[in-house]
Amino acid sequence: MNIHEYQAKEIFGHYGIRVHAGKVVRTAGEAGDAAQALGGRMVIKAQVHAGGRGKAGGIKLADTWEEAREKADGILGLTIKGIPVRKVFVTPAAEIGHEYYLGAILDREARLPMMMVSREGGIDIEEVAAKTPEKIHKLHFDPYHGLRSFQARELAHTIEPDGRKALAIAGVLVKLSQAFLGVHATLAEINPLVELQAGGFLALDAKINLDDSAVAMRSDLEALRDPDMRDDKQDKAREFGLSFIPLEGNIGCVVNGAGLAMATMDLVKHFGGDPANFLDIGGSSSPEKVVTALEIITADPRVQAILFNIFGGITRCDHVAEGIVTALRETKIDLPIVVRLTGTNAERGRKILEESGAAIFAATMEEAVQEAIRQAGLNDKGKRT
Amino acid sequence: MNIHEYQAKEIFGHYGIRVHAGKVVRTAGEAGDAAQALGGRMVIKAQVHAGGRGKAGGIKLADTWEEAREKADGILGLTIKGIPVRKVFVTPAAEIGHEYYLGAILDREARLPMMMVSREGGIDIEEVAAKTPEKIHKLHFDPYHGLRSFQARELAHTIEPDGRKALAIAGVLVKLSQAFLGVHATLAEINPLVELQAGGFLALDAKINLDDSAVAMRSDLEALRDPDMRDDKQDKAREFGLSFIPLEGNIGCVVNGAGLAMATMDLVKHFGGDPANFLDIGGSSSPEKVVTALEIITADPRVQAILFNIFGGITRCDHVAEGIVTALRETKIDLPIVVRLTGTNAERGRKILEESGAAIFAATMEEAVQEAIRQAGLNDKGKRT
Amino acid sequence: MSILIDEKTRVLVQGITGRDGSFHARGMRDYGTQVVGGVTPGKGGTQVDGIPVYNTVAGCVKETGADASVIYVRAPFAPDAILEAAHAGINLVVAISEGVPALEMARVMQEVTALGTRVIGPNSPGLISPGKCKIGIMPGSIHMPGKIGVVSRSGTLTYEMVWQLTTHDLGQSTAIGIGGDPIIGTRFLDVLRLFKDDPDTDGVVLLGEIGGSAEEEAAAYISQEMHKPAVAFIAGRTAPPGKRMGHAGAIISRGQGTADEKIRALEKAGIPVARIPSEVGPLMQEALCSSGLR
Amino acid sequence: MSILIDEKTRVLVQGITGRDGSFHARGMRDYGTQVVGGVTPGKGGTQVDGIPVYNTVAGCVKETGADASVIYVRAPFAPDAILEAAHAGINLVVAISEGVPALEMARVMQEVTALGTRVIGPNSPGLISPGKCKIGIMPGSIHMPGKIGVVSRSGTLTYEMVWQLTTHDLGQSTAIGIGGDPIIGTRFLDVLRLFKDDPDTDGVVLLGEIGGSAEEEAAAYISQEMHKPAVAFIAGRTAPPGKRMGHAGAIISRGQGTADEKIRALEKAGIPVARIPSEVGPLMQEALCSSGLR
Repeated sequence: MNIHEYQAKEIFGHYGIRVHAGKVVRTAGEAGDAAQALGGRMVIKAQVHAGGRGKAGGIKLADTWEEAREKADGILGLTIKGIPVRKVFVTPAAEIGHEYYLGAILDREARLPMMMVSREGGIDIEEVAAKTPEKIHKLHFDPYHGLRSFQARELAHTIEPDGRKALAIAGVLVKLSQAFLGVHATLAEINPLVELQAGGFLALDAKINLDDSAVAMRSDLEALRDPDMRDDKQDKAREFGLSFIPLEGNIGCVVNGAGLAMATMDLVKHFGGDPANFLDIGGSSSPEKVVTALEIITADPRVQAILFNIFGGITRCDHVAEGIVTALRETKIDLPIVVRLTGTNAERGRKILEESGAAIFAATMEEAVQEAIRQAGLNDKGKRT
Repeated sequence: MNIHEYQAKEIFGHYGIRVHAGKVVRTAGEAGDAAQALGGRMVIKAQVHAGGRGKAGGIKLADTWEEAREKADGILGLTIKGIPVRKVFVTPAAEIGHEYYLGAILDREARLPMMMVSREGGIDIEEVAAKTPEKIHKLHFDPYHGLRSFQARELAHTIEPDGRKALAIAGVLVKLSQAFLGVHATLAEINPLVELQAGGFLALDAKINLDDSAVAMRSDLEALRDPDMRDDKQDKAREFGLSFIPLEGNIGCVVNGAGLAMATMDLVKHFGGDPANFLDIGGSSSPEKVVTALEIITADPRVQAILFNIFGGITRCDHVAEGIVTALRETKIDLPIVVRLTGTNAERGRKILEESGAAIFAATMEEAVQEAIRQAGLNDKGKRT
Repeated sequence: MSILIDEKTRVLVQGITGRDGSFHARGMRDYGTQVVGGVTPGKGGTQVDGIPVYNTVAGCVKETGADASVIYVRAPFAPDAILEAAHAGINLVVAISEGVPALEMARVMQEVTALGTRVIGPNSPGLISPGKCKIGIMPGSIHMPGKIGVVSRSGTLTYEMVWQLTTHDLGQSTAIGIGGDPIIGTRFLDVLRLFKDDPDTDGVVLLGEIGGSAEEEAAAYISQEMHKPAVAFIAGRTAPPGKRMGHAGAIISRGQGTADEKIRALEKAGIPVARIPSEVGPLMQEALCSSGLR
Repeated sequence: MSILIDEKTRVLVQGITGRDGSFHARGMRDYGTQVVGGVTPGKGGTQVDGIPVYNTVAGCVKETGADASVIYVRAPFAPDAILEAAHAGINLVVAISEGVPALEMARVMQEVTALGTRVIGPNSPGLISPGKCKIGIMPGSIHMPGKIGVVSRSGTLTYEMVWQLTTHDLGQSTAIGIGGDPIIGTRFLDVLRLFKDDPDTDGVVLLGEIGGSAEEEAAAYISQEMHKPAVAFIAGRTAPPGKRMGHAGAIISRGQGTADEKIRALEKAGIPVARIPSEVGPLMQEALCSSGLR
């Protein structure tokens, strides 16, 4: 789960990392008030779950509170990578020296948390990693204790020769590792960490991604979810144990299993079609899950055909068929439905669907995908004429 | 550091272990009020850092609040193992079933925390350990994570055959281990854990000892120190980096090093004398430390002679001598002072003392002890005549 | 032959009295697996369809001689269940549970590794040595005994591929779903090492997906050390970056872990990568032929 | 010969720029110890009396080839300092620091043991192989090279005993203060094993005190396995129960860890126990004579 910069800064602050005070506001007027209250030169930053905010015009400097209000007004009108900006963070601008990169991730291969540092902060760290990987220094740390102080010092010395400065950076690294563990982050990043001209080190920007599995178990983490960033469909899907991600295409996909769902999307693309979504109905699927899945998918007006790809294992094909029939009875769905059922109770499922006359059958995954693409095309043409 | 039952129960409550509500009060009137507010049958328990409170009459039942007031009055007049009772804990009496023992300690040999359980709770666990050690079951646990749930279940099953009850006890064990780690305990004990007749398990008595080294680093633990239990001399000693424990005898001892100080005490006893204290002036001893040590020792009217046993290493004998001379100048000390100085700057130290004419010298530890005993006897006799 | 499990494997089921646990305990037994006992704390002494239930894994192992365990408990209790099995001396722990926090698994794996226990999963469909033993939730009927090893990060996609192998008359030595989580007990590389040393595994099908770099490492291992024919398929070529595609581990993070990278690495290592699922069977047949194994 | 340290030992000093660190760095060097470097984070590049100071132990080891470390940092920083030394490949870490929480030491020891580093202390006066190398805070002048091993939980009491041995013409192979804390890196048993295997240690003086049961275990080891003459002294026969006698580990807890128990165990194992300190020298001479070593 992504959280906002201001939330990440609150967490870092709680763990003793220095961050600038600031205020999250929803209107230009509030932004002006906040700037007046904080005083001095301000930065106005869009709070959206998207990278590249700066390039998109989502981060602006303001010398006066009037200017802050004006700049906030502009940013609050933006849409960054498809997401409308609903909140801005108003925070003092700092006179800063060198910019460093500090970040903690979970290293899958070593199965340990890992701290990464670079003297090249403030810029896109992926670029540094790609072009000059030797400028990034990495160290695994203990998943209970966090980064030991001595490890932090060793790491800090790789990016800062000055003994006193390195000690200060090491202190931030220890706290960053503890914040990372404390909130079950998959990523906790300070980019840049800056040395203030007045002395001391400060996290100028902050980014934390949380482990969804941990969020599901901890109400304090769940509380960080931004209602503005919520998607009703995704919420509904989550509630019913479905995994749903909207895409841009016209073929609604219902699949059991994440790997098979991805492979189905890929196959749609392979044959020239365009999937409208990723949707995994999971293992033990009940008819209700299928009804919900169809509700979510048919809510998207772009969808021209629906593709079921079910390999029954724990998932019972008759349950899926019942779900389709129920959904058709309860709501009017006038879209072609292509169904591929294999495995547990496939025959029974097919019989249920045949009786309702609702579905076009396909024997294999590939036939099903090709048929769905054909149906979507026909349907679309039919509508246009 | 020892803390009171009511403090231990607060800590256990914080970690999710069920304890009865209760109130700590200092007067019989307050005890009556507390009993009235809590309602029902009460237990009144002396809050002193001493075992065997029950046998000493420090724990009483009261059926009414008037009786609670009366019983509290009696207990507040007691002195248990030399400690006057200044506080009582008023807490509801429970209808209870079986009593279990649960306790966590730090196992020196394994260098790991260890959980101990017994079905024989409510009684002196040392007795169980001495007579029927097979009735105590032990398991080490991880110093970061605490007892794992599965370990707690395995341990609970050794003392409770019923599956559901064992699960409940296991839950308490996990929390006990976490409390133990969280407050840096050297001992955290529930004796007894009782099954309430109404259902559920409750810590009827609670005992926690804290690691002094951790207390010195954590203000939240230091705040648990009971001012009533404070000893001005010990506080003063601690402040100056001295380690001081008062005893009953008449020979004041000043030694550098804990082992040597113990050996000196033993030697005093061996030769028929009686040490007035244990006092270790520590490694890098300044004259001020010696002055403080003399102040503390001479405050005890029982002291008839003072014995210095100094093996100079880091401790410089001239510093010790200067301290003695300064103390004699600043305060009137009319007690014989027997001094044994060996090691670093011993010669210089002796010269300083010789000039002041204040001390009786001895060449070895044994001579010094024997001379101190002789001087104490002479002095005592001199005073009496 | 097969890897990890066979007809002698004695399986215990952790969480056997739960809905999934009891259902799959029966399913495994019906397939022919020796399901010797189950564990549900507090329910020791009862039975599930004749399978005895114990309070602790240690107790179950002592009574039944179980040497493998499969875990169906809910995610919050899975780390403890894995450690309980490992500390009770179980050699192979298969964790079906989905939704275990990755950091908890990192902590568990530190301890488990020191104990020398092998963990499969979490978020794994399990593993099967067709005709001998099935531990997990896969439909047994689609499998066929044979000489192809299958290793996959997925569940149903594995079934799809196994079914295809079976229809192409390519039986399986062992098929393993290693699990869709970022931190898992047994990685591609670990399984490939076992397949390498299994004389009755002639070729390997590797089913990867977006996220992480396990496929890249597998590619290097296959070309440098395994020396057996291998065919791969990677799911998620069209997955958008930054989104978690169902599996906790299936996420393209900051442009890393894309399907294209993985496919490039595999092809560079000389491993044929199927573009569509139906190519896997033919590619495997071809690979076996050119190795003289068919 | 000697155990653990000799004239070839290359020592680095952690916390060298502090009051104690700098004082004892000089003291050790004056005794003849090879003090090759020091570490104080943030002060790398400076010097203490010609001894180069580094920011990290790893940096110091790389430049100086140090293989032993002595730690003078304050207690809150000692666990980290021990781990830093262990991770930098130091074989022997001597922790002088007093007041380290026991639980922190338990955590540190888990990690250090896995790394194969030996820790002496904390709350140790250090160790000395007379005439060869001194690491710690003891006065070197009271020692004399010879064939008696000394192992002690105390500081100044050790000096008292060593001085007595020296005046009885009983030189020491190595004298070690293992530290007065409840959780320490090297226990009596560990040191006795080393003395057993040291051909130039003829007899051992063991100086115990109240608290714990290390002396009891040492007694069993000496009688069953060591087969070298040993003499013991136990401090705290008159210590009141429940009070911490200066050392964090010197406490009689619930009637356990008394001096009498320890003395009984030692005597039962056939080890003479001196009642007063001045008996140690004569008892050792006697023990050596009856073993034909004098």
